[in-house]
Parts: sequence; C-alpha cells; structure tokens
Amino acid sequence: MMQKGALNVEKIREDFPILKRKVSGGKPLVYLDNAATTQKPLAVINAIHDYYMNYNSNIHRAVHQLAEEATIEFEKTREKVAEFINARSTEEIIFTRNATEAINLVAYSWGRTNVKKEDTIVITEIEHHSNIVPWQILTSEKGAKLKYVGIDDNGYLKLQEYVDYLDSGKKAKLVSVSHMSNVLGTIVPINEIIKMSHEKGIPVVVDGAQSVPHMPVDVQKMDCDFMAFSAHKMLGPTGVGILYVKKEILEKMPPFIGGGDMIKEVHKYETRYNDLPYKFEGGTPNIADVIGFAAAIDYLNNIGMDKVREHEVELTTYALDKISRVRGVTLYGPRNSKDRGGVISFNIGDIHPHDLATIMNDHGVAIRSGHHCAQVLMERLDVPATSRASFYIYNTKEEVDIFVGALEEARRVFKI
Amino acid sequence: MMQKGALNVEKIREDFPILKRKVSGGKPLVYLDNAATTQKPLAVINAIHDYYMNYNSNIHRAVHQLAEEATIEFEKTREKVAEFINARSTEEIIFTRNATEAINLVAYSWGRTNVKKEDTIVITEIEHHSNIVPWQILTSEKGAKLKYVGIDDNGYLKLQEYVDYLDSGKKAKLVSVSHMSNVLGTIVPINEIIKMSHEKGIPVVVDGAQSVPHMPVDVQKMDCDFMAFSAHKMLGPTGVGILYVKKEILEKMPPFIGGGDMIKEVHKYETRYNDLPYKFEGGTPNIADVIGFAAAIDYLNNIGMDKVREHEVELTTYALDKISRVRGVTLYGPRNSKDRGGVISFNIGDIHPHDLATIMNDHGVAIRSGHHCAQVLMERLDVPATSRASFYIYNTKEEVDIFVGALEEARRVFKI
Amino acid sequence: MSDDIYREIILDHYRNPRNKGKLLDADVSIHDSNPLCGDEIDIHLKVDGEKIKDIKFEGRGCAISQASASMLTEMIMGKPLTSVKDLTKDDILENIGLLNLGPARIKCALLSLKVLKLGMVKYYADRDPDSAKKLQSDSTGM
Amino acid sequence: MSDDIYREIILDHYRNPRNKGKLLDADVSIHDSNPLCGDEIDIHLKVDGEKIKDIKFEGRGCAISQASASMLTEMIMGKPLTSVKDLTKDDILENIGLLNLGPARIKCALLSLKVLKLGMVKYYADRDPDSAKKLQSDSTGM
Ligand SMILES: Cc1ncc(COP(=O)(O)O)c(C=O)c1O
Ligand SMILES: Cc1ncc(COP(=O)(O)O)c(C=O)c1O
Repeated sequence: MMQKGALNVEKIREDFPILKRKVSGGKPLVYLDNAATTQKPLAVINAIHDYYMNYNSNIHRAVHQLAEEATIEFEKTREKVAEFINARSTEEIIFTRNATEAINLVAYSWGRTNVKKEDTIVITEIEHHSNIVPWQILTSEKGAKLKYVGIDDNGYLKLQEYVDYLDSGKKAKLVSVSHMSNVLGTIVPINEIIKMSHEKGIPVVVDGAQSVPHMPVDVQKMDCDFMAFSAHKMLGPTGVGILYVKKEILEKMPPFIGGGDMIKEVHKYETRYNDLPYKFEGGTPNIADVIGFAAAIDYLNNIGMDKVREHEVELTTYALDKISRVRGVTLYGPRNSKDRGGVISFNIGDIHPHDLATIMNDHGVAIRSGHHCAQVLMERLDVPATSRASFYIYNTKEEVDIFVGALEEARRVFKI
Repeated sequence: MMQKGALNVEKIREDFPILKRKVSGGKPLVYLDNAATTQKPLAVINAIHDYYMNYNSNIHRAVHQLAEEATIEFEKTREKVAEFINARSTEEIIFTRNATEAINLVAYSWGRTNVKKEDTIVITEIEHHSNIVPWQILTSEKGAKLKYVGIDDNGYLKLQEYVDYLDSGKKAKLVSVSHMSNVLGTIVPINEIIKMSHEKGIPVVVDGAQSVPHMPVDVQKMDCDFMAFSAHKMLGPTGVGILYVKKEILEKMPPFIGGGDMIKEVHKYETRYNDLPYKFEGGTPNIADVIGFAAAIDYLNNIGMDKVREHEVELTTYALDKISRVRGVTLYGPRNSKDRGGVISFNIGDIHPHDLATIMNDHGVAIRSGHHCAQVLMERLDVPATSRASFYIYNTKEEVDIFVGALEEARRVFKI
Repeated sequence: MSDDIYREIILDHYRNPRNKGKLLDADVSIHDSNPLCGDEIDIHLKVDGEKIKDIKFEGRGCAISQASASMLTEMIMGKPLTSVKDLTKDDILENIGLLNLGPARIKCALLSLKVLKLGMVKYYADRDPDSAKKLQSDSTGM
Repeated sequence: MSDDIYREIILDHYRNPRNKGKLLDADVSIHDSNPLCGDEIDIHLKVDGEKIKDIKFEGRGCAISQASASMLTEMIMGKPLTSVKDLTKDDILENIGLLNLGPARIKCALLSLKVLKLGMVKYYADRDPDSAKKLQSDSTGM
C-alpha cells in the first residue's frame, strides 16, 4: 500500500533503527510525537559516531589535521543549511543550541538595540512559548507592548486583525510569527504577513521550527528577515538550532554571547568582533552534532521536501477522517489538510490528555499530551491541555489505525 | 613503563578508538591539543549511539515510554555532575551549550540585575576571552568598570594586587577568575581569592573550564558562587556546558533564555517561571549529549581525579624538562609542575607558532598555536602567539618524546 | 496496565471529587502547578489548634492528579498536623493504590502532596521555622 | 611536506620582508587580521592615476602570511589597478609557490590579498561603486 503513496515508507523505515523497538512489554513502537522531536536515520547516528571515532577536534583555530577535517565538515553543514532554505550566503546562518535560543538571540541582540519604550511587538495566539517569553522579557524590560493577533474557531489566523491594526495607523517594531502551529498544524499566510509588514517597514521573525522540517521553505522567496528552527525536529541531533538573518540586518546587530571564536581581536578594554556569522557563535560550538545535521539535510534532500509534504498531507487526511469517527472526539485546527501540517490535536470525552497518553503508551503509541508549550493557545481554545499526534516521513496508515484502535480502548477504560 | 605511573595508560588508550588513527600519511596520531577539546572514550560514543538507536525522545513533558527513559537518563547526568563537583543539590546545576554560554548566563542574568554604573568587575590577565568579553559587554552597557589583576613574569597571579585593591577600600561587585590558565597552566590560589572576596561580600565566578577536567574540584570546599565548565574538555560530547550556581543566589536571578521548558505557566502578558534549575534551561536541551556526558563522568570517577592530576603532574614534569633542553625554546608559565596543569606554552626561535604547528602536524603531532583565546595574556607576554601542548589521561612519555623530536625537526626546517 | 491505574475508585474520585471548592476563612491557601504537564492544584486549609479542621482543594488536570488530591483531602481531614507534616510519597501512593507509576505520572500523583507541603511551609513559617524548612526541602523534587 | 612549504624563498621573505613599513602619504591604508590565528596585516597604497605607485605593508604573523605579503607587494608594485583588481587566490598561491596548503594555512597565505582587496574597496568606494562592491564580495570568505 505504501508504495502507492508519495514516499516509499517501508524503505525509509529501514533507515531508522529505533522503529524496530518494542515498548510497553512487547508492543511495536508507534512513534507519533514528531512535533516534539523526530527520530534519526542511521546516516545521522553514524556521522556523529564517525566524527568521534575518527576526527574529533576543536575547530577554526588550529592547524593540525584533525582540526582541519573537523572544520571542513562543520562548515559544510553551514553550506548545506544555507542551500536548504535558500539563504544568499553562509554568512546568514548562525548555529545556536535550538530554535528557542535562536529567537532569544534576536530578542537580545536586535531587540535590545531597536525596541524602545512604548514600541509594540506583534505575535499571535498560536505561538510556542519560545516565541512568547523572549518578547515578554524584552517588552517588560523596555516598557514596550506585546500585541497578539487572534485565531478564529477553526484555528485560522485572523489576518484581518493585523490588517486593521496596520490600517489604523498603529505601528509595530517587529512581528514574530510561527509559520506552522505546533498544536493546530495551521500554516499561516506568511507571505502576506511579510509583504504587509515590509510595506510599513516592519521586519518579520519567522518561527520555522515546525515548517522547515515538513515543507519546502525558501527564505528569499518568503523574504523574512529572521528565521529560527531546530535540527532535532528534522532528523538531526539534539543541541543544534539555526538562526537565519538577512545579512544587512545581521551586520548591524551587536553580539549576543561573548567569548572565544566570536572575536577578531580582544584587548583589555575593547574588542573587535569577528566576521559574520562567527560574531554570533561564542565558545566551542556543538561540533559533532552540527556535523551530524548535514547527514539529516542530505537525507531530506534525497527524499525531496515536496514529497515529505505530500506524504504528510496524505497521512493527515487519512488520520483526520479516522479520528473524527471516534465517538466523543473533539478535533482542533483546520480540517483541510492543505492548510495544515501533520499535527493533530484533539480531546476525547472527559479523559485528560495525560491519562490518554498513558493508555496510548500501553499500546505502544507515543503521543504527546499537555499544553505543548502553547498555553496562550490553550487559553484561547479554553482547554487545559490537548492530546497531539504528529507525523513524519516514516509514519504509515497502519500506524494511524493502531492509534485509532488505542483511542477506542481508552474509551473502554474510561467507560465512556 | 606506564605501569609504574599513576595510571595504566596503555589500558586507557584502548578505550579511545581515535588514538589508533594515522595522520599525515601514516604517522600515528599524537594528540596534544587537550586543552582545546579532549578525545572521547568508547563509553561516551556508545552512550550517544545507544540513545539515538533506542530511546531518542524529547524530555520532561511527555508520558510515553521513550520520553520517560530519556528524562531519567538526562536527569541522572545532572545528579552525576552535582556529585562530581560536590554541589549541594541538582537544583544548582544548569546545562548550557558550553562554558562560554555559562559565563554569559551569569553576565546577562546576575550581571544585568546587580551591576550598576561605576561598579567594578575584577578579572585577571590570564583570562580566556570567554571570561573577558561577557564582562566587557556588560560593563560597557552599564557604564561600569573592568579591573585586571596582573601576573608576574613567571606566570603567577599577583594576588597582592588584589589584596591591595581591597585594602585600599575600593569596591568590587564581582570577581571572575580562571581556576587554571589555558595557556600557562597556572593554578590560581582560588581558595584565598574567594575567602578574601567573601569577607568583603563580593561573589566569585570561577571559570573551571581547565581545572574541573584535570583535578579534584569541590565547589562547597572552594565556596565559589558560580562555576562554569565544558563537557567536551573532560571526555564528554561537544555542545554541553555546565553552570553551577549557589542556590540562594540562583533563586534571585531572573531568567536568561526564555521559551519552552523554563516556564511554569505562560499567560498573554505574564509568566510564572519554572523551578530551579529548569528556569534557566529554555528550549529542548541537548539531550543526547547530556546523556553522553554521564558516561564521561563515570569514566573519570573510575580513574579517580586524584590519579588524573598525578598523571598529568608526572607527564608535565617530564615534558618541561625535555622541552627546555631544545635549543631556542622559550617556556611560559610556572616551572614547578605542582603549581600548574598539563598545559605547556612555548616558542622556539623565530618560528611562528602556526608554522611550528604545521611542521608538528607532518609528524603526526597535534598541538595548538595562536593566541588560545587569551589575547590579553599574549599582550602581557608580549608575543603575538605561542605554541601549546596539553595533556590528558591517555598521553604518554613516549608521545612527549615524539613531540620533542619533531621540535628538533622544526629547527632544521627553519635552519635555526 | 491502564486498567490497573484507572480503577473504579480513581475514576470515581476524578468525576466526583470530594472536598472540592473554596474555603472562605482558610488559614492557608496555596497554589502550584506541574510545569511538565500543566496540572494545577490549590489547597485551602483551616487549622484548629493542632489539627486540620477543614480542607478543600481546587484544581484541574488528569484523573491521577485530581483523584489523588480528592483522596488526600479525605485522608487528612481532622488529622493532627504533626502526622500530616510527615506524610511521605509512599503514603500517598499507597493511599491511591498506585505503586507502579512511571516518573512522569508520579508527579501527577504527588502534586497535591507537594502543594500541601508548601501550604504547611507557609503555616509554619513563623510558628516553627525548622519544620517549615524541612517541609520546604521535602517538597522540592516532588 | 614542511620542507616544500618552508623553502628558502619563503624563509627569506619572512626574515627579510620587502616593502615593509609605513607609507606616510598613502592614499589608502587598511588593516585586517585573521581571527583564526591572529595574523595581522596593514597595507598602505599610493595610487598614481591608474597604477600602484607605491605599496608598503606592516604585519606580524607566520612565515606564510608575512612572506606572502612581502611577495605580493613585489608582484603588484607599479602595476595598473585594473589588473590588480582582478587578482585571484590562485594568482597569489602561484606567486608564492604554495598550491597544496590546507584550509587553515591557506587563510594565512591569502590574508594580504584580502587586505589589499579591502583597501581597494575603500579606494573605489566613491570612484567606482560597482568595482567596490565586487571587490568586497571577493574579499569575503578569504
Ligand atoms: C579557561 C577557559 N575558559 C573558557 C573556555 C571556553 O570553553 P568553551 O569554548 O567550551 O565555551 C576555555 C576553552 O576554550 C578555557 O580554556
Ligand atoms: C513552533 C515551535 N517553535 C519553537 C519551538 C522550540 O524548539 P526548541 O525546543 O528546539 O528550541 C518548537 C518546538 O518545541 C515549536 O514547535
């Protein structure tokens, strides 16, 4: 059956050793927690292994052979990342620990330089805490304001609210918006938002943590000013985030983390900072994992991001249909798979999501439950928590069936 | 011969696969760049491998089995780190990307809250850029001052300068000092510095990047307020730094990186932060590598940090003696191995350190050359750069001999 | 497994919580949430000399956290403070009959105990600083 | 390998650099350093109509960076700007006879060319913005 889909999933699954694992006393693992972090193909695991076995070394500053090899591989990843999102140059690619740190870098460096008292930063109700808290900290420090653009009851962004806001002559210093919701799956009309914002001279930060792993993303076409995402959500290792910044903006930003590697010359009381992007990478980087990330990008490129998206649309359509037939289920977010990613949030009867996740786990099904680091959205949906199943390239319709079967089991356990 | 030393180095070497590598067309690798980063034992490489093969998952927030397994292992590392440096509790242990980020966390969070105009922060001439630049940024932002304690011509800290400074009634808001110089190897009298500082109510940051990997360190005995170090310099993976902060201080610090995981409750315009230490760990952590780091700590504990130190003193004594016999060599730093770590900086004739490193590399010897991220110290020594050989548990006297032989070769190539 | 956890009594306390609500003349009220999952519990205590005269809780969250809170209020209602002070994790897990919870779900089961301990920290703060200190340290890591 | 790199001529230029020093009436002076190793080069240019009338360099660093700078000054002294503008990495590496340098040491060899390009960016900034832009982009990544 899988052969008919966008991807040869059976073949892909062979590249992911963990998928052979049994959990909960012998159940095959059905991993549906991909929005939190994805599994890693052997190629990524081996790349890290190979680095430590053969050429582990600190980079940039040394002449010996291991250091040269490590430096070359490390910088190759930067080239691959730049190409993957179609940045103009590697100078625009900064490695951080994760998407969260990438957004904080913007808030600390660009934000503290540019945001003044009474300024407004615009975000939305679908944001992940990582795209809320840094702006709360910044605005409260500066005496600036935070404005939320709302969503409608189907989980779509109320773009008109933002249009009206701008039309009324109100100003914004910065807009920071998630490209794809990690709860509802909603894909926001990012191109319009950016176009409208630029017309008023407002730069835009895109939280691409959920979009970059799951669909083709082109920063030049999109014309965003900043974009943040995490390697671990796209087959890569933990500990690597990426911040893309347009060069002309980056050139004017003061450094964030001060230390080794980000300087050109340090004197007692003054310092000349390093060229881009190194100015923003203080200290020894996460060398092994950055190198491992290159293998993840290769893997995704081999498949093709169009195909990744196609597969997820197919699977999401199938899953939405199946889940909606389970009695007592409430689904959140857009019902049209074309408008959303492969992230399905729902509740069922009065079963709390944690309890549901526990029951799912008994059946080998790994889903996530809770607020998904999106409590503002939870308040908007007026639920304390949701359950969330999220897909990636290795998930199958058969797994969706197991998941839906487990849902029925949960209804039995809770006697609803 | 090794059997007579503090460690069974032959046996240890078997645990480090990379040491079997040949470089520069067939030469056995002699890795003497350990102050930059150390090699990793198989146990560490396998721990990371095992994580990705068997239980990779995001942590803390999920109920499913993989997440539970990953969370347990992740938090086990925190316990091991706390025990390793004898912290009072795991609440005092924060995972960062590297030592650099750890120091920046102090500068941003504690520093921006406590340092005011005209305040003085005291550091020393031996500091690594990672313990200079964050304070330059902070003091220049706040209109505060930076004061350097000097060193004498043998590379010892001029403690008296600091004594005189305090005795003259001058104030300091914070002292931040490297426990062991990454260039000279100098071990500073950290207990005295802390005692003197505390008598005046001045908290002390210890940059333990070079000391924690190489000698027993006990934060309670030392009574430091903050300590920063990096896993990758002590057999651990890249991408993991540790910040230790006394709980009573940490409790009063505002957050640094805002985002997922570091919050308790997020509302639109206000947020309650998480318990310690999570409040300071925003976003998905570097899960695999933190878990891998536990294996490094186990490895060092198995050997015993006393033995590690003993081995390095022995090797350093041997190497200092041998190198000082090479014609044209200038050695920097204390000559008594008891006062220093296994880090030897030197120059030879008019051979620039980069050229020397290139020649060394031809002989399979990996040393570092340059300013070692310590340009203030280079200015003090009045050299543009030095060559540096640095040791760890797997290095042998035979390797020192190969290194010294290569030095003689360099003299021939440069005709001196 | 799930069937062992979600026994009749747990579902009953979840759906029909005992002692749920506000306590207007409470001596101590305290709130905490489980950052890992967002479960929330408020506990209100009325202390009469040396015993718990009345207790109510408010909260939202999973069956385990809410049933555990409900069962906790029944367990300690009218009990002397001295014994309540020393309640351990195991006491609670036994009380609700769940001894095999994994580390994530155990936090749910213990949230109400944590809140209770924090409430008693508040209560003892001036009256008996040593007990307050001990309770505070008991509550961390729960 | 080392013997191939540190040939007589490289050591000679390193120990007896040509055109080293300041140029008091320079039209352009520019400084840069290699952040990876700290090598520093200053180049001072005197431009006479369309050609390099005089060039001097100051610097400190390794034999490769200093010899390369010294040899560069000899190479372009008196040459028309138009040809100097188009100098490539390979021209330099050929000039110093080092075609097999690894990525770290190649930065040493090219530092003086980078500084020269940056100097010409400065020179062309107003005179010929297009050339300035091209030179700027040539110099990045060196
Ligand atoms: C003394 C000292 N401090 C700080 C650092 C910075 O460590 P990292 O690059 O891992 O942040 C180093 C290592 O380079 C060091 O030697
Ligand atoms: C939309 C969104 N933004 C940001 C993040 C933060 O990513 P990380 O935890 O890797 O920093 C996530 C993932 O949790 C996310 O889904």
